Formats: sequence, C-alpha cells, structure tokens
Amino acid sequence: MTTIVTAVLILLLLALVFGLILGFAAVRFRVEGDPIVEQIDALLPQTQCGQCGYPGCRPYAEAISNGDAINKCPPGGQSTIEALADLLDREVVPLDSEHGEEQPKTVAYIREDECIGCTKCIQACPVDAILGAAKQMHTVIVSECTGCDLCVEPCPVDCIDMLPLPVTPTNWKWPAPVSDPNLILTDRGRGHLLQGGSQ
Amino acid sequence: MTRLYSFHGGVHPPENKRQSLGAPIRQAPLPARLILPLQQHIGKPATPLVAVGDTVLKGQKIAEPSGHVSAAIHAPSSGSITYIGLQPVPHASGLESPCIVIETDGQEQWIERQPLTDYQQLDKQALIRHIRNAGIAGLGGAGFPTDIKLNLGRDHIVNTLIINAAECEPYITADDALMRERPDEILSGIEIIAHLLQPSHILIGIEDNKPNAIKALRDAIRARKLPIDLVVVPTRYPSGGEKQLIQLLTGIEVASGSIPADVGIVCQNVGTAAAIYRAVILGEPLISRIVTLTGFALGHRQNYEVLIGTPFSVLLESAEVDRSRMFRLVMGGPMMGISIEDDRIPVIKTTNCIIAATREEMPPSPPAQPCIRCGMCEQVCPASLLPQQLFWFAKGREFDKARHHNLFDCIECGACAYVCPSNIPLVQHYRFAKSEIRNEEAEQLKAAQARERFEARQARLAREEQEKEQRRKERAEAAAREQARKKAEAEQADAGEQDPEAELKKLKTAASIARTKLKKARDALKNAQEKGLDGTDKLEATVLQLEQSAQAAEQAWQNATGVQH
Amino acid sequence: MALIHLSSPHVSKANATDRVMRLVLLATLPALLALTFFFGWGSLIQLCLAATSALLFEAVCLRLRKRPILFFLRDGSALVTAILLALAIPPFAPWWVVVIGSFTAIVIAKHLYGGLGNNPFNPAMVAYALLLISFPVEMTQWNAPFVLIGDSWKALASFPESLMIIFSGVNHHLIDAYTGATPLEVLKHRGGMTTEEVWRNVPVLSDGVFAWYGISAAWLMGGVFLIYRKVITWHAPFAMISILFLLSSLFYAGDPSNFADPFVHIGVGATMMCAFFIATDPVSCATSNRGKIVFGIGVGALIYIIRTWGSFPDAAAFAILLMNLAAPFIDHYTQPRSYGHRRANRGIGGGR
Amino acid sequence: MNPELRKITLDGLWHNNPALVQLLGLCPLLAVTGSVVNAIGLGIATTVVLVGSNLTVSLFRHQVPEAVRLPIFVMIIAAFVTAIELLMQALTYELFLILGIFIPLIVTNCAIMGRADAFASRNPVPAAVVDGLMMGIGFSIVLILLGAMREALGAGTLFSNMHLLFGETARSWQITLVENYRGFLFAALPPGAFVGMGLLIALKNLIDAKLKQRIEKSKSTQTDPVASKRVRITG
Repeated sequence: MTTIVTAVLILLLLALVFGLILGFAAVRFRVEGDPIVEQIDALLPQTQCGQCGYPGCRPYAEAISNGDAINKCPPGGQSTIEALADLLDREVVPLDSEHGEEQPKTVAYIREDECIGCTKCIQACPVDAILGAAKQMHTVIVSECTGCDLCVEPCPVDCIDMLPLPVTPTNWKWPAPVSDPNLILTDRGRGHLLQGGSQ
Repeated sequence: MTRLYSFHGGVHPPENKRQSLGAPIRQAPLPARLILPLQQHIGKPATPLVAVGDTVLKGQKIAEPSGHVSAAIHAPSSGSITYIGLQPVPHASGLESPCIVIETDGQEQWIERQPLTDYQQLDKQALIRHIRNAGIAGLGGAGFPTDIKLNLGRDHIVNTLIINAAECEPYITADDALMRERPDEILSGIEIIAHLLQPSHILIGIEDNKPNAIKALRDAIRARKLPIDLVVVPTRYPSGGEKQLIQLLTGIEVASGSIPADVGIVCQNVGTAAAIYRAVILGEPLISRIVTLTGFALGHRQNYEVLIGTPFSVLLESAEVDRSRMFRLVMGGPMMGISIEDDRIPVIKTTNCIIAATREEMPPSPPAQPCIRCGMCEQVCPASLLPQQLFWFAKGREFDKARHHNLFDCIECGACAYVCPSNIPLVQHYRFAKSEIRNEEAEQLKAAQARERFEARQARLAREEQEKEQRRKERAEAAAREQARKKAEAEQADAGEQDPEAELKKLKTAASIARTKLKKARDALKNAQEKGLDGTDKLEATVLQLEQSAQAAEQAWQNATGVQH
Repeated sequence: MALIHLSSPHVSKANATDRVMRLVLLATLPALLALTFFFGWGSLIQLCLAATSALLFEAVCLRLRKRPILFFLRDGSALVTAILLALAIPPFAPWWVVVIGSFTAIVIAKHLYGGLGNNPFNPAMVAYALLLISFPVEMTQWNAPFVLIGDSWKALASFPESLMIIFSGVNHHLIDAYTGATPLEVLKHRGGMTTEEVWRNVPVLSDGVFAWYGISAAWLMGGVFLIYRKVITWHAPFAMISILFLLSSLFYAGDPSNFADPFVHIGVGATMMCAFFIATDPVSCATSNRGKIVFGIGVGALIYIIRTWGSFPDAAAFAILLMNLAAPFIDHYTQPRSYGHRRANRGIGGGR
Repeated sequence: MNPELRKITLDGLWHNNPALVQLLGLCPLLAVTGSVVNAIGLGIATTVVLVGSNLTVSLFRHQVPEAVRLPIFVMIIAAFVTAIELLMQALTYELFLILGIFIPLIVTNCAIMGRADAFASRNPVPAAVVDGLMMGIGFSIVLILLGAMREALGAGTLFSNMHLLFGETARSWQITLVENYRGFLFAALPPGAFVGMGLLIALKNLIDAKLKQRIEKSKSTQTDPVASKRVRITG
C-alpha cells in the first residue's frame, strides 16, 4: 500500500515540477507573433490588380495567412508561389488558372490623340500612375505603372494598350547558358548552339 | 625602384600581340557616315544638342552630358545630321540604342579650337569643366567619365596616381602603339592630371612584354621633371584590371564596394592621359582614338587612328578583311570583349580593339561537360572567389548564396572560364546571376514603391471620404438647426391659429416623395437583379425599408385627411 | 557570313576533363607495374575486368538517363574509378567481386547521385567499402608476394593459372601456398605478441613488407607526377601523410610494443594511394586549398584511429567516405578571403 | 466503395504511404527488415497498434483538450504497444526476441503518432479505423518488400524462419533462391536497408511519373474555360 502511495506521490511531484518548468518556459521563451502578413505581403508583386479576388495585395496576404491558397497571383507567377511555399512551408502548386495566366510584364500606354479626358482611368489606377485632368489628355507615368490593366476596362474609347516594356541595352538581361549537354558526339565543336548566347 | 607586389591567380594566355605591331599607327579612312551612340560611357546617356538637318563642324559639341555621371559627344568630322534614333551599338545584347548619325562632307572643317595652354594659372574647376566639355571617358575599356575621377573634391586626398599601361589582354596593342609613338602626349596628359590631383607619387604600371614602349616612356620621363616611377610588372592577365594593378603596384586592396579614391589612389589609362593632353593643350575634344585591328581574317593587322563613330565595316574593309574566313568578330580583347554580330556598329570611345578571328583562331567552345570541382578556376581567380561554388549557385538559381560567396566582387575577367577543363561558360553564368539579382532588386524596389503609392492612395481616398462625411454632417446639422429654428418660429406663429391646410400639404408631399423614392429603389433592384450584380441583398433591404416609410407617410397623410374630413 | 554571338572569354586553354583523366590514368601505371611485379598477373586481369564492366555499366546508365553515351564515355572518369578499384582489391579476388564493385561504384555511387560531378562520395571507395563489408573473406585474402614464396617471379601463378583462380573459383591446390594476411592485418590480430615479436615471427612482415613498401613507392611516384603536372595540389596528400606520421610517431614513441611504427602506417596499406589518388579526387573532396588541408588532416587522423582502435585493419575507404560526408561543410567554412574583403565569409549563407 | 473510404485506402496504400511518401517510422523500417518474417511480424504489430490507437483517439477526440492532446495520444499508443508486446511474448516468443527493442519502440513510431494527430483526432470513427488499417497495411507492404529484397540478396532465401510467426507447418515455406549462397552482407546490414529503401522510393516515383504522363496525355484534349474571379478594387 505504501509503495503505491509513494509511487503516486512521486509521479504527482514530477508532474508538478515538469508542469512548472513548462509553464515557465511558455512565459519566458514566448515567440513574439511574427508579422507573417507583412512577410507575405513583401513577397507579393504589389501590382494591386485584384486578380486574386481580393481588393489589393495586402488583403490577399491576410487571406493567405488565414489559410487561403497561395496560387492565386498571376502577376507574381510561379516564382512568387515558390517563395510563398518556402515561407509558409506549404506545397508548391501550379498557378490557379481561374485567376489568370502568368504573362510577361506590361505597362499601360494611352494613345493620347484618342483620349477624351474622361478621368475614368485615373480613378481606376490603384497606384495613381496616371496623370491628367477632366477634358485634358491623360498620360501614364511608365515608371510607376504596375501593369495591373485595371485602367483598360473603364476607358470609354478603348485608347489604353497594355504593352510589354521594350528591351533596351540598359534593362537587357544576360540569358542563362544552356548547360546540360543533351547532345550526341557529332555535336562536339558546336557548343555555341547550346550556350544560348545567340539572340 | 619601387617594390612589386602580387595578386592572386591570373593566367597567361597566348599574347598574339606581335602581329599588330609590325607597322606604325595608320590613319583610318573618313567614312561616309559616322554613327555616334548617345551612351558610350558609364552613366546617363548624353542629350542631343542638334536636330536632323543641322550642319556640324568637326569638334562641335552635338550632345551634352545629362546628370553628374555622363559625358559629352562631339562631331568627329564636319557634315550634316541625317538621323537621330535607334541604331545597333556595340553592346553585349546586340540591341539598338539612340544614336546621332552624321553624313560627312569630306571637308574636315574644324570648329574653332579653344586650347588652355596656360592651364596652370587657371582655376582647377574651370580646367575640370573643360575636360568634361571635351567628352573624355576612360579609354581603357570601362568608359567612366574622366572628369569625375579628377574632381574628387575635398573628400579624398590623392596619394598615388597610377597610370595603367599594362594592357594585359591578348591581341590588344593600342596603348602599346600609343606609348611607342606618342609618349610625350601621354606625359603631358599625366602632368595635367597631376596638376589637378597633386599626388605625392605617380606610378606607371606596364607589363614586361612591351619593351619598346617601356624604352620610349623611359626616355620621355627622363626629359621631364615629374616624379614618375615606371614599374614593369610581369605579364599575367588580368594585371591591367584596375584593382589588380593597384594591388600589384602598392599592395593595397580596394575594399569591396568602394572606389580606389577611398584608399587615396586614382587610376587613369594612358589613352585617357593622351586624350586629356589633346583636350587641354590642343583644344581638341575626344573625337578619335587608337584601335587595334587584328585577327587572322584581316590582311593588314595594325593600329589605326579612328574617328569615333566609324562603322566597323569601314575599318574591316580598310584592313582588307577576308569575309569568308571571318568567323567571329570581337570588340575588345578575347578575354573580356563582346562578340559582335552586325559589323555596321560604330567604334565608340571604349573600343580599343577589333578582332576579326578565323574559326581556327577562336573556335567555338565545345559543349560544357559537368563540373568536376577540380578547383582550377579557384587557382586563377584574381578576386580570390570560389568560381565553382558560384557556378553551382548560379545554375541552381540560389542567388542569395551566390551573393554570400561575393558574386559581386567578380570582375568577369574570364580567367576561370579560360582554364575550365569542362568548358563551362562560367562568366556567362555569373553575368546571368548578376542580372537576375539586379532585376530582382529593381522589382522589389518597384513593388515597395507601388505598395507605398497604393497605400497613399487608399489613405487619400479614406481622408476624402471622411471629409465628405464631415461636410455632410455639418450641412445636416445646419439644416437641422435651421429647421428647429423655423419650427420654433412656426410654433410660435401657430400658437393661436393652426394651418391644417399647410400641414396636410406637407404630409402629402412627404408621402409622394416616399413613393418616388420607393419606386426608384425598386427600379434599381430590378435592374441589378437582371444584370446579376453584387449587392442585391442590400438593395432589397433598402426597398423594404422604403416601403415601410412610404406606407407610414401614406398612412400619416390619410389619417390627416381623415381627421379633416 | 555567320558571325556567332557568345559570352566572353573567346579563347580557352585546351585543358579538357578527358586530358586530366588521362594523366591520372598514366599516373596509376607505376602502381600497376609494382603490383604485377610483386603479386603476379592478378592485378592486370582485375583491371581489365573492372575497366570493361565499369564502361559497360556507365554506358547502360547513360542510356537509361538519356544522356549522350560516347560524349560522356570519353571523359574517362569511369575508367579512372575502375582502375583505382581494381588496384585496391586483392589481385586474386574472384571475378564477381570486382564486377559487383564496379556496379556499385558506377551505378549506385555515381549515377544514382546524378553522374559525374554530382557524387558526394568517391565511387571507388564506396565500392571498396561495400565489398569489404559484404565479402570480408575474399577482400582480405591477399596472396603472398613472390619474395615470400620463392626466389623469383616464377614462383607466382602463371597467367593461365591466374585466370583460373580468378574465374573458376578458388583453386585449393594453389591457394594454400598463396593466401596470407596483409601486414596491417597481422599487426591488428597479433594475438598478444608485442610489435617487435610480430615483426620477428611473421614472414609477411619480416620478409615480405618490402613488397608493400615498393607498391607504396610506386603510388608516391604517380602522385608526384600528378602534382608536377598540376592535376592535383600538394595540400591534401601532404596534410594527410603528415598527420598520419605525427599521430603514429606519437603513439609509437609512447608505447612501441603496442603500436606500429610510423613507417608501417605510411608505407603499408592504402595510405599512399589514398593520399594521392583518392583524397585528391576533386568531385568528392573539399575544394579550397585550406579546405583540402582540413580534409587531409581529417582523413589521416581517421585512418590512424580506425586502424588502431577500429575493427578493420585498413581504414582508408572508411576514412575517405566519412570525410566526403564532411566535405561540403568544410567547404563552407574554408572559403578564401575574397579580394577587397576584410574577412572570409563563413557558412553557407542565404539560408533561413 | 464509398468514395471517401476509397480515397483513404488509396492514400494509405499509395499516395500517402507512411514509409514511401511520409518517410515516417524509418528507424524500425530500416532496422528490422533483414528478413520477411521480421517484416511481417513488425508490420502486424504496427498495424494493430495503428488501428487501435486511431480508433481510440477518434472515439475520444471531442473530449481531449487541444493543449495536452499529444501526451494523451502517446499514452493511448503506449497502452496498445504494451498489449501487443505482451501478446507477442505469449505467442511468438522467439520472434519477440529477434525484434527486441523495436516492439516497444513502436510507441515512438512517428507514423502512428502522425496519423493519430493528423487524421484520427479530426475524423469520425469508421474513417479513422480504415485509415489506420490502410496506413498499417501500406507500411507493412513496404516492410515486407524491403525484407524480401534484403533477405534474397543477403542470404539468398525467402520466407525463412516463418515458423516463428505461423507455427511449425510454416517451417517448410522457406524458398532457397541460390544454393550455397555466399551471403551479401551489405544487404543484411543497415546501409543495405537505406539503399533498398531509396530504390523503392525511386520506383514509386517512377510509377507515379508514368501515371501522371498517361493522365496528362488523355487530358490534353479537353480544356476547361477560364472563369474570371477578378475583383475590381478601384472605381
């Protein structure tokens, strides 16, 4: 009988001690809530296009932190999905085509002689990248345009085009060399075909 | 004699310099068209000062620098401007860029030259302005606007002036020829630089494979009073790299991310020194330079004095090119030069060499084999990097790690790719990684900017909304006060007599207004439902509410009429 | 006119991987000759077997991986692996031992990890370790060098006899005269004798040890040739041999009756081969010069520790494999100081 | 079969196989798969514990407070393991001796804990039981495959010593693949288990890739229209 009592007492004592240690650790080493929304928001492309179904990038970031899918951002594309998957320790999934396709970056251009100065596009632009006043011609500040194309639809005369940014020597990027030689022996000496250097 | 230091790594590829040193510098023919890219230097492109149709004189400024880091451009010959717009330019991308095209008239008519022979009496700023106006940018290859390097202000004390005469790349002999034939121009240029910077020490670094140039310079130095040390360094690529030459001559390393001036050193190329001499003493802006034309596809391999803007094709013809044998056209040296597909592109300020190579001379590299981590690249890297690690990271797109391994200290000298037994295009991997990282950074910056603008806009909209609300409230309050006042007045007036007629009318109006409102709301709801728009539930609620209030108003009116009748 | 557009540099040194591999092959020649001289035809036959089977496995793997077969076969890496393996195993081991070995080396240790350049472990050593674990009997039975069994080379098995021993199983008639333990094994399982007594009483040591010294000298020759031709650097071999020498001297000086002397550790067993041909394998070892020194020190120390206190008489393969495992880590912590940086970077960086 | 249960079954046996995909319970997996009989023994024990613990956890899932759920699961699992251990001692004592420490170690098998936490504590009893059973069978299949591979390579036999588990009649089940086999010790040692496991995973991935290819081939003909879910955030 005494053995049982001793055993129970010892176990209770142990439980108490460990409970105290755990409780202390929980208070002392509390991890400050990581502002995960901020981190997610930092990975999103900030086009503010709304293609994800949320009004802006931050709301989508909030939605992701609450468990929404990470594959609803076409402007960010696969690389954003990968970065998000990495951050949130989720699985990499292909882009949800319901929200659109990943497309090369574009910038809005207003065909200025057709513009009637209705200011509708100015109201539509989420980043205030369109300049103009009523009855005056409008123009896009190219360096501020995120390419969200929200201005295209409201335009009553369809004078806004989404055009890819032209490649100039300044923004040109070196292509990655093709490195894996899937070649046969007679290809020896024709390396330039494989190095991706030719434009 | 000064002590000689050493830098890590380096290679010694076949020099191939002799073939272009057989003959003296030759004047290149005047081309029919001169193509002058607005960007021939590091920094911002120049802004044109001329329009199509203008006639210009030789040496006339046709584009002025825009911004701090920029360089002016001058007409290399007299003629008329025929075109301003996109033209192929010497760039690794092979893309087009804005240029000014001059149709030459063959007159070679100079604009009035403005030499500053008494520069020692002049204000230093005026002299620097003069050099800036002459459009001089580093002629060694990088093309950094020279006036900035000379205008260091009070932030930097210049201890050592290093004149880069190493010319370490194979094939190129432009500086060598210049030193052989015009050592006095170089030394006069050095005098001007020394006057501006007041260094306590001047070093000329030259590789030991140029005995004639060394002799010519030595003789010229003896004739002057300048305290110049001519240091002969062993031939080892890339001893002519700015940082490598500084390490060779002084043993000092320029910290990553800073400039030589931070350690009290300024480096200038011999060609730049000669150009400064011409600009200051002769009053001639930078409109020509010496270009080595070499490679086994050429009949004449020698150095040419070439007007900036001369198309490559003109020079190649003049050097009797055998186009059937020409396999690769390189601007610059074989280690760092860029390959050219279109020979209509012009000579620019940084064009020191044109190699028209045959297939045997520069065969296409065989396909890349897997990296076996042999470490040869590491042995030759002048920046003491781990090229093979950088290669893995670049290939695996692990750019953070590449950065951690100091990718941006890579000077793209090509020594690693030169020795790689697996023929991996290492330099291209690094260039790719660098441009990806830069691009990523730019995008991040842009995203941050977009976020800021978006948030600012949201804030602005919210503020406007709030203000509107505020105004509406104020108006409502004012109206309420007014009404209360009127009501009080009316009550006072009504104290004795009532005006049931007026009351009735008021109620009737209220009822009809309520009815109209209800109708409008119903229409809106119907419309919304037909179009399937969002928010119909809200509208429905409104309609319900209005229905109730309309009924109430109707009731009130009817009650009133009932009471009266 | 077809001008091509490429990234610089536009010239390169004719220094192909296959040339490196050819030099390595050339450098193994002295050891092959020495082995043949002391032990007979066995090594040559093993070498042919290993080379044929390795090339075959390599070709099959390349085919399965849809890679160009001839392009990769020409780089000679499979051949180098095969030869190192063949020269490491006992000359008269049964034929299937070496075939299983080259299968392990080429298929498992190399191609399953992604082929040339991607294998974390040295293929030859993986194969050797696998064989040693799986077939301890076959892998530890060395025949005696001729200096023990007769006055001249004629005492060894003739070529047809050698073929018979290797291919048709053990010829008991012959083998009795031939098999014996290696010096390291004798020293390991000495049964209570002091080092001195072992040296006096066991013929493999008293008379035959010179054969092993001769073979080590041959490996050393090949290694010096490779350093001279700049195929390898001195760092890893030097560090490895020095540390082995240092450790064995220390312990031998402290207790000469229980520990083997340093020259045995360096001159007998796989030390020299390991130092110059295995610890310098670029793919699976550390890359920077300082890293190579650390790597060499690790291998040397592990060899001594395993030989002296472990359960295997020779330990080169295990030491190498263990250090292979550590090579990426060594690499991350031995980055050279880059130009313009005050201190060298440490660690892998970029990770979260 | 009910589609939900069908999915659970497929998950356990293939798509989410605890050994091949989740890589859980590797310690016993690699340690005791030297022969088929060991594998079967451990497989059965693990499966029983899985089913039992899933059942119990699912039964009490509403009563278990979130904060202390893991200790409680461990207690439940430990109880089942103890029962199994005692059973094995009683019925198959020799096998119990061979498997030794790995029977009590089932408690720490992450596969069991994982299923209890990830599935059983969130699903009704029938689903949890099926999940436990299927996961257990999936785990056992891998154990047996690996055991067979290693036994065949290492000792040249199959189904040796089956009498330890199935009584004396099973003694004759042994198949000798190669007479006088010299023994390939590597396969019998833990490194061989790692290599074998790697090969099994590779095989599974290969099959999956082929299946996916086939599905994509048949799917490529039909494309579904893109429905826009875009929200306008501005006026």
